[in-house]
Amino acid sequence: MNFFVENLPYILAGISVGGQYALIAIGYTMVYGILRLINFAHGDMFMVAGLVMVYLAASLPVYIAIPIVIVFTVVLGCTIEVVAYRPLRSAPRMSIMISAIGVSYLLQNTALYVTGGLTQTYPTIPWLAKTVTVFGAHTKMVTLITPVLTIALVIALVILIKYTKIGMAMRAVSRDFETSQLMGIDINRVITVTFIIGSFLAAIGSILYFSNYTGVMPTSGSMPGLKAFVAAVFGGIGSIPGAVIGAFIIGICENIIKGMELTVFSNAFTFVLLIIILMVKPTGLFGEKNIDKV
Amino acid sequence: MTELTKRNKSILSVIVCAVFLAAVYIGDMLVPPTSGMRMLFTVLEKGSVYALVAVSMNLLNGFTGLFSLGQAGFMLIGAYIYAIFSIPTAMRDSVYQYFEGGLIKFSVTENLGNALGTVMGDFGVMLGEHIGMIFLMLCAGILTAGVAALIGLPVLRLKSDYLAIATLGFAEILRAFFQWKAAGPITNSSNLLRSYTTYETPLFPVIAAGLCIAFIVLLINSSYGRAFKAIRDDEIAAEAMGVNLFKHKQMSFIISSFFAGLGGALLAMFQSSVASTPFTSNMTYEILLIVVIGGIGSVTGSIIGAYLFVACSEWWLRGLDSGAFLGISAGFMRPGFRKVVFAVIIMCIVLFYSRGIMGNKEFSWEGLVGFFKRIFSGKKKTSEKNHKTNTDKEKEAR
Amino acid sequence: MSKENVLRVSDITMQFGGVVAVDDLSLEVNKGEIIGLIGPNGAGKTTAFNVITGVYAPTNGAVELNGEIIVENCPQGKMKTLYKGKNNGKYKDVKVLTPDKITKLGVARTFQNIRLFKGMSVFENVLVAMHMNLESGVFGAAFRSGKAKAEETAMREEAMRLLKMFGLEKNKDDLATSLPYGKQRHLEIARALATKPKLLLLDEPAAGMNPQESAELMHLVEKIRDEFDLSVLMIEHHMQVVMGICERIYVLDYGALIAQGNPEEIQNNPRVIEAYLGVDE
Amino acid sequence: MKKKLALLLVLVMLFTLFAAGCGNTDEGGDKVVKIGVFEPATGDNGAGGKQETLGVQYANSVQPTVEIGGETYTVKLEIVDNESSPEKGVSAAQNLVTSGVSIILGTYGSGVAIAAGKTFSDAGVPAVGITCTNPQVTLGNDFYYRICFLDPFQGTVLANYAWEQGHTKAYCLNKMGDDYSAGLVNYFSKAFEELGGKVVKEEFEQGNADFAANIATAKKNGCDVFFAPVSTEAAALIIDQADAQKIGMPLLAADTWDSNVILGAAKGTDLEIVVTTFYQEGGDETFDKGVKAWIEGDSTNLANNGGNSEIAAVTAMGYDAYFLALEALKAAGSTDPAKVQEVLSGVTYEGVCGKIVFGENGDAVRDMAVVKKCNTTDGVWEFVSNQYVK
Repeated sequence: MNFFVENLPYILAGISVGGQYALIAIGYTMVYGILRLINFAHGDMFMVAGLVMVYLAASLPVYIAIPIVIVFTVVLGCTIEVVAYRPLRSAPRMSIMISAIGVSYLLQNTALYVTGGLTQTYPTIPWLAKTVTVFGAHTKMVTLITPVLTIALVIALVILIKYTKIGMAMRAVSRDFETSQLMGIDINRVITVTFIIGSFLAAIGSILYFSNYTGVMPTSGSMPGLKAFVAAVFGGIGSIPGAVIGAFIIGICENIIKGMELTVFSNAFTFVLLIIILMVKPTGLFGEKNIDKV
Repeated sequence: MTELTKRNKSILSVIVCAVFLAAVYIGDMLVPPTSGMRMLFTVLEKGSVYALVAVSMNLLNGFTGLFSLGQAGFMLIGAYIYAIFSIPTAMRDSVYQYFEGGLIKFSVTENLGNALGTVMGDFGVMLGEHIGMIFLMLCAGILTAGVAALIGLPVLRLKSDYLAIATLGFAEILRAFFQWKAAGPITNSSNLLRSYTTYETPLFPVIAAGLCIAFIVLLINSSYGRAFKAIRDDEIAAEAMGVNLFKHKQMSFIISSFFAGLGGALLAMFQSSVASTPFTSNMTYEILLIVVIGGIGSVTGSIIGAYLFVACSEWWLRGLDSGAFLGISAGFMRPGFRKVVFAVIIMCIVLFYSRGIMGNKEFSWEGLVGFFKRIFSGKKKTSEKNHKTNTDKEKEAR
Repeated sequence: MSKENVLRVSDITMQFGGVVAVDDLSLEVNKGEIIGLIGPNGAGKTTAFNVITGVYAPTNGAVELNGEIIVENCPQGKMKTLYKGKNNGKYKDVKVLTPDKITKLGVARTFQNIRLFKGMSVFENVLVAMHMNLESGVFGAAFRSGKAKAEETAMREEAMRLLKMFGLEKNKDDLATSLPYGKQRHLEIARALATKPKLLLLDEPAAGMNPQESAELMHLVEKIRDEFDLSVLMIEHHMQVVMGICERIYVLDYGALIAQGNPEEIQNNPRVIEAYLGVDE
Repeated sequence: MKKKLALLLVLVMLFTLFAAGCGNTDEGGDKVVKIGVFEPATGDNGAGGKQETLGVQYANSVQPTVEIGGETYTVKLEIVDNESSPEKGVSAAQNLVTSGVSIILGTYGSGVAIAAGKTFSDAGVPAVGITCTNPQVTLGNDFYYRICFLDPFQGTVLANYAWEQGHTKAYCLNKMGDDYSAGLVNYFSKAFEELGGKVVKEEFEQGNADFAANIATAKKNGCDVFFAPVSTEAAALIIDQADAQKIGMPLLAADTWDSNVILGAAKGTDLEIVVTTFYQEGGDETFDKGVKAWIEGDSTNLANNGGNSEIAAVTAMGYDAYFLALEALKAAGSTDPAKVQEVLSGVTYEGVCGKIVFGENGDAVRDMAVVKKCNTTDGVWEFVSNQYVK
């Protein structure tokens, strides 16, 4: 029992951070599934959502600030798509990836300028930040909420993709970009919807993540972003349940490693995992095999 | 219309290079260390280092089509190898203050300097140190290349975007390793390395980077360079034409890393102290942006891009941070504004001018002449820029 | 069998998931022959090429080049249960050479949807194909050692000879993709020949050409065969071309071989007519 | 068209930049002496660097002129941002040196100070470290002086304090790649173990935000004091997690934690936070009042100080450093950096943080550190004791 109580905090932290990675990872996996683009700016959008929340909450009550943050993030996500990715749709893959890195660079530097390089303390969302006791281990409420909320959102998303018309269009586009265009699917609309969903989830993820780890700085988004991407690859890029499971696995493993007092290698572990999975099963846990046409 | 013959062109290039180097040497002697013009030399030194690293990245990204983001990690290895083996023995206890002077108890540059010093006096010390420096730079490159070869084995089999993430990941792992406490007796873990031998004249990095870049140019123009470009253009066709994909990718990766490591060693000399913290993915992104600004697939472009980037970010744009720029002063100009402006410029280049400064073309005397002709026949406002790029171009070893 | 055999494809089956793209295909090419491989769209012709050149590993079957096995495979992993083809168990070994090794052994190809090196000049496109025979190492090549220089000069001369033969010498320094379509096809063939092949695989070389150009192409192919002393296997839709120069023809439909023989036999084969008419409808 | 427009834009920008690079004309009629302020405004140490700069700026507003060799000079501050990065720091330092400064103050964060040291000594411009506590800053560099105490001293003071409070097992946390926290942890654990205590050490990676595991580990190992002399960025996160997990042991840290960020994060929690530092509010009435009014009077200053007017010790140190620099200029009787360098080792100054006398290696002789504790209900620092090393 004692052993359990001692180690429970790691597991709790792992599940919670895993859920937050999952919400970011979905954005990566969906965009990658459709555009074959690693949206390097996605992690930074997550950071911007956190910053906007900081500034809004300074003058508005939290329950008003939250919806505004979500709307803002969604608008930002779509703007990035329209401004930085859409013009390069027919350009080589590398150009669009460079554009993504450029956007990430811009967002980080703008955040640096706005915050003046100071860490901003995330506002306390009363209910989420409350400390609770689980089997003798103390933690924040958000730790318990995250996995539940994540799974609920994912189920909703899967239903959306399976049973709605736009969901069908998304699946079609991710299967074959050109053909679905010929079939009369409005590609741009599908991509916009993808970015809306991705940004929406990133905003939610950002609220949960920063409620737990309350400092927002310009680089806050890059590491969670990278890890979420690894999670997406791990689960099989393009697969939403895959991304979620991958994210939970990474979150939990990372914290177990920290619990074993190997903190030094908790980030390294993520990348080692990435390389191993790419070697052994490049399509990830649930990914489908793609064959290049010759 | 005076047509330049090939012979005349190479004579011209040699003269321009010699004049340029002489100018740097004399300038370095004449300009006092606190003069405003001194920044020119700082930019020249750092720009040369970045030019070399950018060209090495371009070899990989622009000429072989491998989107690798591990450059900062490789520079880190090079910088550390160089620094670790050139700290004088007397300084080791103070540098490795938490690790009882570290594991390595000798200094290559110092030992060589002393050895030759006993034979040839002061000149021998200097000669020995320089031989040591060059030897260590090569070691830095070779060891980096060795690490790259190991990393390349799994990573180079991946597709483009996975390759990018995997190399980025490896760079992070490398950094974590260098900061690891257990590696402290060698790497000094979290503490920086300092007091090692560095160059004394700005000519050193310029010449070193110049020679390395010249080698890369020669390589690109050889049959191997063509094979690299073939892989970039169409992997399947390249393979069908008998180009061994893995072998050539590995080759390009190793060569690129060799020069990244060597560039790291040069950067260590420029900085005169090395810490592992700045070698993050952000550094890789900056180098990538230099390549993009210059033009993916153009060596000249990368060189020009490097000097412009360093000059802008470290010198010209500083005014934007301090609140006074070109006589304009405004409240919104506070620390960080420079970087925003910079990022916006870069996004403009990426979106509207994606070919960069040079596209995939290289410098040629005809091109330069044509460029001037166009300038004098019409546009006038570019003359300043023109002047600048001209001096940069002169560096290009043909 | 008086003629020397160059290529022997035995019982090749290529299955993607549940789809059988090539079904138990066997064919032979002898020295000096020009062989046609025809069939309606989607019949698996290009897939067969990809198997022969090592781009895809077949699910089952083997390929021999000059009596030496270059590709052999049998169903593995999930394919063991999914496999729908024939001759399961006949092949035991697993040997799939990479495309570059197969090219080195003397198989060169062109592509249906032209795959020239976009960023390189016409001349360079041809030079790349000679790279594999380069003996000098990286350093030799970069530092222009005597040997490397000699090799480079020889390569350049050879490339020029090929370009002249295809009437491309004037476009030598143009960007490959700036050439007109027909010339791009010619360049692809020139590039393939630069690898010094014993067997040339042409994937729809006459696609998009008018009858006159096609006729010229036919002569060119024959000329190449004689001059370079090689065998040709070609996929072609222009019946005029195929019937005009091919000594034997293989017909594929839905991945399977439905007929083989000389042009007259094929022209009169009811199954072939059926297969083609079915498509025309 | 769009392309041409963008090209034009870029060209115009480059042109103006070039003009900016060359046309550095700010020679006024008055005699001007320049003091360089080499501080981070961005990056990991941005918060501290800004507060330190505030001290210098405030001092400059109090005393904008100086008498050198019988003439009155206006003091102009040349402030550059070294981005908390040893790599960018070198060229930032070069910028400063080439702008014609007579003496340089800074920087917060020893790593950057060490990196820039060579640039300063090559140029022959003396520098005065304000709060860079790593011994290596001044070691072997005749041009670098410093007015604060050193890490070995601070680490030992903290270890003594912890031991005196009856703690026997310490959890030490430092950031990888950060020489400051690594150094302090090293000295602290050495001293603490010599006293008979036990130490558990862990590190975390740059950019890490998740300290839940570290706190759990500290609890699991039965530690009774949590020593984390890290930057304020990480500190705020640690405090938050410590509160959420009910850490149940005091948090101990060094001068970096003496910041508004910590006060803000700790307010409303029931944590015990103890730090050592250079100055405690109330040490000098006039200075306190003046600097508070000055900070409150300007929104930029207020923002740079973290949103309120609590005085950070580094601000007081910056203030002292400025006046020390003026003393040095007076003593030199010239604006020539070489002259300033000659006299600097002999300059003394009685500042708000105590008397500054340079001793060995150009380090100020200091034998006392202020220990203060965070009052978490009001969010202010409370003086605990002056701690000396025996």
